[in-house]
Amino acid sequence: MAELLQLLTPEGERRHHREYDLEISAEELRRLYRDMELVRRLDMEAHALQRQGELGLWPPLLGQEAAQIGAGRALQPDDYAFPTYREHGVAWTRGVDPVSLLALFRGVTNGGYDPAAHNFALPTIVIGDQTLHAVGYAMGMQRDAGLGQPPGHAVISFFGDGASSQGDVNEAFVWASVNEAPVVFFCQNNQWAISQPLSRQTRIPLYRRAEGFGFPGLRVDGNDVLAVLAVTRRALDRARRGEGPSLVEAYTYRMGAHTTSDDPSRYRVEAELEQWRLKDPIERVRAYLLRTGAADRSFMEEVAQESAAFAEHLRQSCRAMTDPAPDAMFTHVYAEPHALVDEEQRWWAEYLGGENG
Amino acid sequence: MAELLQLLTPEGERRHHREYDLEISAEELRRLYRDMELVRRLDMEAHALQRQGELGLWPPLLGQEAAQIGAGRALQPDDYAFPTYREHGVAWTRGVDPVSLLALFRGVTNGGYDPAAHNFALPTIVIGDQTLHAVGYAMGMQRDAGLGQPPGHAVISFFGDGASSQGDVNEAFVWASVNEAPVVFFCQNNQWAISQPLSRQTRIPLYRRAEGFGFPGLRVDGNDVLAVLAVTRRALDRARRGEGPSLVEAYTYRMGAHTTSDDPSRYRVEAELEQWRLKDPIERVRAYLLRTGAADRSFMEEVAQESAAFAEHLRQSCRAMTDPAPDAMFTHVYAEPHALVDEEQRWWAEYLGGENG
Amino acid sequence: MAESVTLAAALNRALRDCLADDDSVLVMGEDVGRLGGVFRVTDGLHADYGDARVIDTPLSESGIIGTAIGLAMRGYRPVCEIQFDGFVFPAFDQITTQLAKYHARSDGAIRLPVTIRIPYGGGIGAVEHHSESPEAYFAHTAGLRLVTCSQARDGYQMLREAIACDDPVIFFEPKRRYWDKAEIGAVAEGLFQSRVVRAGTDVTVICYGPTVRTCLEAAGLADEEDGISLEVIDLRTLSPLDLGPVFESVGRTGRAVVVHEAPVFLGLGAEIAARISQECFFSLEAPAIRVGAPHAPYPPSRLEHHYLPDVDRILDAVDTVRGI
Amino acid sequence: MAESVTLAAALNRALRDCLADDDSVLVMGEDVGRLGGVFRVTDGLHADYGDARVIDTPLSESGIIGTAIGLAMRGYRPVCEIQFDGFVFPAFDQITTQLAKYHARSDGAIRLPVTIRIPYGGGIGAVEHHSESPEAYFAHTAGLRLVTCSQARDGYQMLREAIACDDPVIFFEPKRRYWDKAEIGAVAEGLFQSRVVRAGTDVTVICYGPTVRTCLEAAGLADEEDGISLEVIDLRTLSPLDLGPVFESVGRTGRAVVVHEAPVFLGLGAEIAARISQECFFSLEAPAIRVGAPHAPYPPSRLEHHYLPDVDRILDAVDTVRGI
Ligand SMILES: Cc1ncc(C[n+]2csc(CCOP(=O)(O)OP(=O)(O)O)c2C)c(N)n1
Ligand SMILES: Cc1ncc(C[n+]2csc(CCOP(=O)(O)OP(=O)(O)O)c2C)c(N)n1
Ligand SMILES: [Mg+2]
Ligand SMILES: [Mg+2]
Repeated sequence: MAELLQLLTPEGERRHHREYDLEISAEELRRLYRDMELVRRLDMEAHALQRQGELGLWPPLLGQEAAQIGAGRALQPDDYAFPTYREHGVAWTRGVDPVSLLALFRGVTNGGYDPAAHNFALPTIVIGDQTLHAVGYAMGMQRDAGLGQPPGHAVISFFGDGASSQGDVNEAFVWASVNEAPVVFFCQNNQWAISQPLSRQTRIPLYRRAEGFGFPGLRVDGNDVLAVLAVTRRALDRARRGEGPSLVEAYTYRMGAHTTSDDPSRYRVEAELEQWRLKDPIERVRAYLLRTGAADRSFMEEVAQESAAFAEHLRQSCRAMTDPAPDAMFTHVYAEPHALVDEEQRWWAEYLGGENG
Repeated sequence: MAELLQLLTPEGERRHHREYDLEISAEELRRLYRDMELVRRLDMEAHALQRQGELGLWPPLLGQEAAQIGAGRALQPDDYAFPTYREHGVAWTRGVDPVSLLALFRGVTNGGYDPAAHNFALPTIVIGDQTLHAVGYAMGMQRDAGLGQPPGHAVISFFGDGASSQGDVNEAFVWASVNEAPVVFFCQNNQWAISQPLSRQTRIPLYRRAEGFGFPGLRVDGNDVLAVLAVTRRALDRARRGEGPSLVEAYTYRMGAHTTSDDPSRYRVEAELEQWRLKDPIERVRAYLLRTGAADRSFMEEVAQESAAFAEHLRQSCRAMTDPAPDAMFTHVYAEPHALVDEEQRWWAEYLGGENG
Repeated sequence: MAESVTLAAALNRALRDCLADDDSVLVMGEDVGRLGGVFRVTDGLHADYGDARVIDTPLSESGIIGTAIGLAMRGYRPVCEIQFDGFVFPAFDQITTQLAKYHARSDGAIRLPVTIRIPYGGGIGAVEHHSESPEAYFAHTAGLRLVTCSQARDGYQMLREAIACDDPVIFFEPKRRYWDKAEIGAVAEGLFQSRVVRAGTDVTVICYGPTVRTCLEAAGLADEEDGISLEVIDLRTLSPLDLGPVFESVGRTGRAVVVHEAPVFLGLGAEIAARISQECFFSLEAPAIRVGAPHAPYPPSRLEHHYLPDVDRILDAVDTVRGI
Repeated sequence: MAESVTLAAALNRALRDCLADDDSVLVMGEDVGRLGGVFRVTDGLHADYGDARVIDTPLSESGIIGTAIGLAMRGYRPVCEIQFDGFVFPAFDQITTQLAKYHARSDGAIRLPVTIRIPYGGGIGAVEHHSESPEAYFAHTAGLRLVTCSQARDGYQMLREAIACDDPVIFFEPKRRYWDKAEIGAVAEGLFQSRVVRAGTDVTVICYGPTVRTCLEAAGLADEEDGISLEVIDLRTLSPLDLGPVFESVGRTGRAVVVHEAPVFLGLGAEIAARISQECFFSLEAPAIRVGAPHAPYPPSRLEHHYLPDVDRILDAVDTVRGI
């Protein structure tokens, strides 16, 4: 297997890397720990709410907390991120209200928040499509700064190992490369695309795909939040300086089912999970914090309490959500008035009025 | 620029290459010369016929004779080739009647020959689509032989430098790689996609695209018929042995307009052509044949006469072509009876009958 | 040998029998192997037929159809699964410009017996892109055949016929009916033809796929509650359409309601209504009415019951054509 | 300042004026730069506005629309050129699942003012895939607006309005009319509305884009030769349709013929005929008839004159609705 860039071992020991080292304060470390704890809690609660019938579906991020928090915390406010449907952790770092993610998977909205308010696009369900949006957005940043100038900001596009087989993702690589667009392609290789193992999508490590398109690719331990943070920061800086795109492959594992509708027992073995449990992204940070004294038990306690309160808040907010009015399906089909939609909207209103009355 | 594999210099001197050398008889050499002369003549005549209004359009192959004849002659009868719209030279090597190519560009058919009779698919105009057909066909060969067995035959898929940006072409790379399909991707990099220079499609040499997908890629002097023949043979053999796909980038130049509707003077300079004229694919073979005595002037004379007769035949056959009956637009929409098509066909027949009568 | 099974099981049986009867048949798609497909329609096929016949593909729909075309050129009969209706669009180019046209392009020399299975329609509380009804896009495309079943009995027979057909066939599976049970086994007559599934005298209700059951429920209610007799026709074939029975029926009833989940604007109902007004001009008592989705994207699932045609909207339309 | 120019020149002028008036407008596509597009509609724009505003793209249609979406999210107004009608399909997924739906998905937060220019239709003796009329696919897709012009005067104004529109607009350009001349400059009233282009009393002929001229020729002939008075309506907007003038006209004539190049089966004519039979039920003397292409792929160019609606087939349909 290709060399895995790592700054924090599963045992919580700090590793150093000449090229990619990271200066990080105790406070920052605690923050990363808290982020990961809370998004894992969000994931657990959402999962439970789905089981209770409060959500229609939930795609768990369990196991991918370090990849998402590391990447998300590498972003600056003016950068822009394009997620798939699993980036709950990144959404958290962008200040998106977790309740709006529940709203989407509850089926009360297909979006749930204003992307412009968070520089965070809406979840994209059609595999790969968002990578081209990301490149276009980055081309816009280039034009804002003036072609040839350092754009100063960067875009990050998330996608999965399975998505690497989609034409659009590879077209995004072409466009980013020839335009030297300020974009970081962040692939969470969680080893599975529903039931398809990585071997169905590629014969060589995914980070090497970038070579064929003329920009750098790098594989990082996706369960090591420090390594992910360091590598993604570097890639974003490079983009901001106008040096073009790069690909980061965060090597991780989907610990849960693909979604709450999936049954992984049909296609993968428990043993594989056992191995990966030993590489848990949060445990290693906890161990490191305690050993180095960057945090003590009381801090862990605080976070645990915050997490419990957070969970309660999520449950209540989710249950409190009301269904949208039927009208909602018409209101935003077009930005400007539209004869047919208006006509149909009137008909529906009358019809429902008649029914209910 | 990347090292260019060459076995015959523009001056007609033989180069040797440890890995890719070629044993070739005088007779084979003369045949390659004749092939190139005749397809160039075909191209000239088709071009003239278009100017005379006999054809609606013609995409010239001028300058790409070596790439196409070298690749085409590397094929065995049971191999299968998938062309674009410019592979007149390859069609020639597959025994396709050149008149049927004229028929297509005259507008009397959208096909013109039976692919199965030549193991040569129909020209594909939608850029890139044929590369996936090629991989599927190769997957069929694998199944015929039994998975894991050497397929024994191979597929070659032609495409252009511009096509390398299409999603389908990159998906074809993914599928070929993960299936170890017996397919050779043969890219004629003629430097242009209509008015777009190579730099619009990639920042690095195209042959390197293959690395990113996990199979070998190689750049060869596309104006050197011997090098193209040697390299393509090797790639095909590899595929036949079950060792998987490879990419051959034939580095050449589109000496003519994109098609007879195009005006290259709007986007490229004469100087570029001048350079490439010195690298003419046929001249170097002529020089080599004469210097080594593998052929004499009388042979060249014969070919010239054959070429003149061939041209006359093309002109006559083209002018003699009659338009298809209106009925033709209905006959092959479906393989099995179809109520709507039958109904419309009857209506048209009656209507035209009424009109003409 | 009649036996009651779910639609999903019936389709699984059809695939299994086709794999057994014809070595050239292949099953391919995302997660169709070990997982057995997200709806389990290909359950167990990989275990019995292996990688050569049951192909788990890369995540690329254009690749699925593009390679299926190549496999068909080599003599195979690929049965492709598109995981959900909303994910067929990356393959749209291969389907419309290649699969649909290659036979005509080759003047009949090349046949492409490719079957594309698409679970379609809404009503399962899914997230975006999992409840689409894209049939009209393909019906407008010459060179393709479109069929859809409404229950297990037809499902088994029609899928077998689709796979046996030498033309490309898109086989639309009403996903919210996958778990409905019906008897299969007896050869259903008149496949690839529309069929009167409930005889009636007052109004002709034309439907297909997932809405057939809804229309039958409406017919039952109309009969019980108001003594109105609806004739319900299950189209089954969407391209070409088999409108003979429809014209015959409307000739008697003089009133027609066309029902589908897809948006009304340029949905199949447009073609059907246009043909009815043409063929039944003098027997029509009222213009044919279309019941379907509005010109809006599929809404979040909590709203889908408003978006989808239900018994009430169908009966409302029945009242309208009856001039009430 | 009225002045007679070709449609191609009028569109070029519209693009140029939009680039000048609004810095957020971008022109992008294959060969739109130095070459000026294969039809020269973007001629000279790159010379004046450079790489930042006029973008020669890689050969990838999905990439063109996908990046245009991203550029629009960043505040730009991309005007994308798809080189020929037959090459829009690789972009079908981005258009139908992203461009059309993003505004609704974001509950109105995100607007995507993307214009997609597509030269469409046949009659130029081209090879396969260069003569398609794919408008019905997009008309059935909620979230998109479709317009098409029939001559230079509308072309200039409508393209400017399309680019100014905050919704995604597909702008269909009748390529065989690119060289027709008309006066531009005067602001054409009632854009994005259908318009009666020739008043008449006997039969209403509904058309758009390339067939408008054909229908006007037919109307001239019908008048001269048989004294039949055809009212010709240029739809101009295909989604939404503006059928008010059509209903008004058919209310008077009682007879309607719908003409387009696309196949009749589920073509726009289906929706129009269905709506006419619904709205004009009691004034119709005969069912509306559709004149278009058969359910067959676009034929080799030597046959296209049989495939395309011409004056004779239009007049034949006129006879039919007149009961002759
Ligand atoms: C175009 C498309 N095809 C199929 C699907 C169904 N689908 C949803 S997720 C998924 C697997 C994605 O795998 P990967 O890209 O590795 O992301 P992950 O789910 O592992 O995070 C598939 C096939 C889809 N959403 N879009
Ligand atoms: C999908 C698609 N988009 C656009 C076109 C129009 N077009 C025809 S040839 C061509 C350029 C192709 O360039 P390249 O792949 O390098 O092949 P070459 O013509 O140089 O042989 C383009 C853009 C097309 N045929 N198909
Ligand atoms: Mg994955
Ligand atoms: Mg080229």
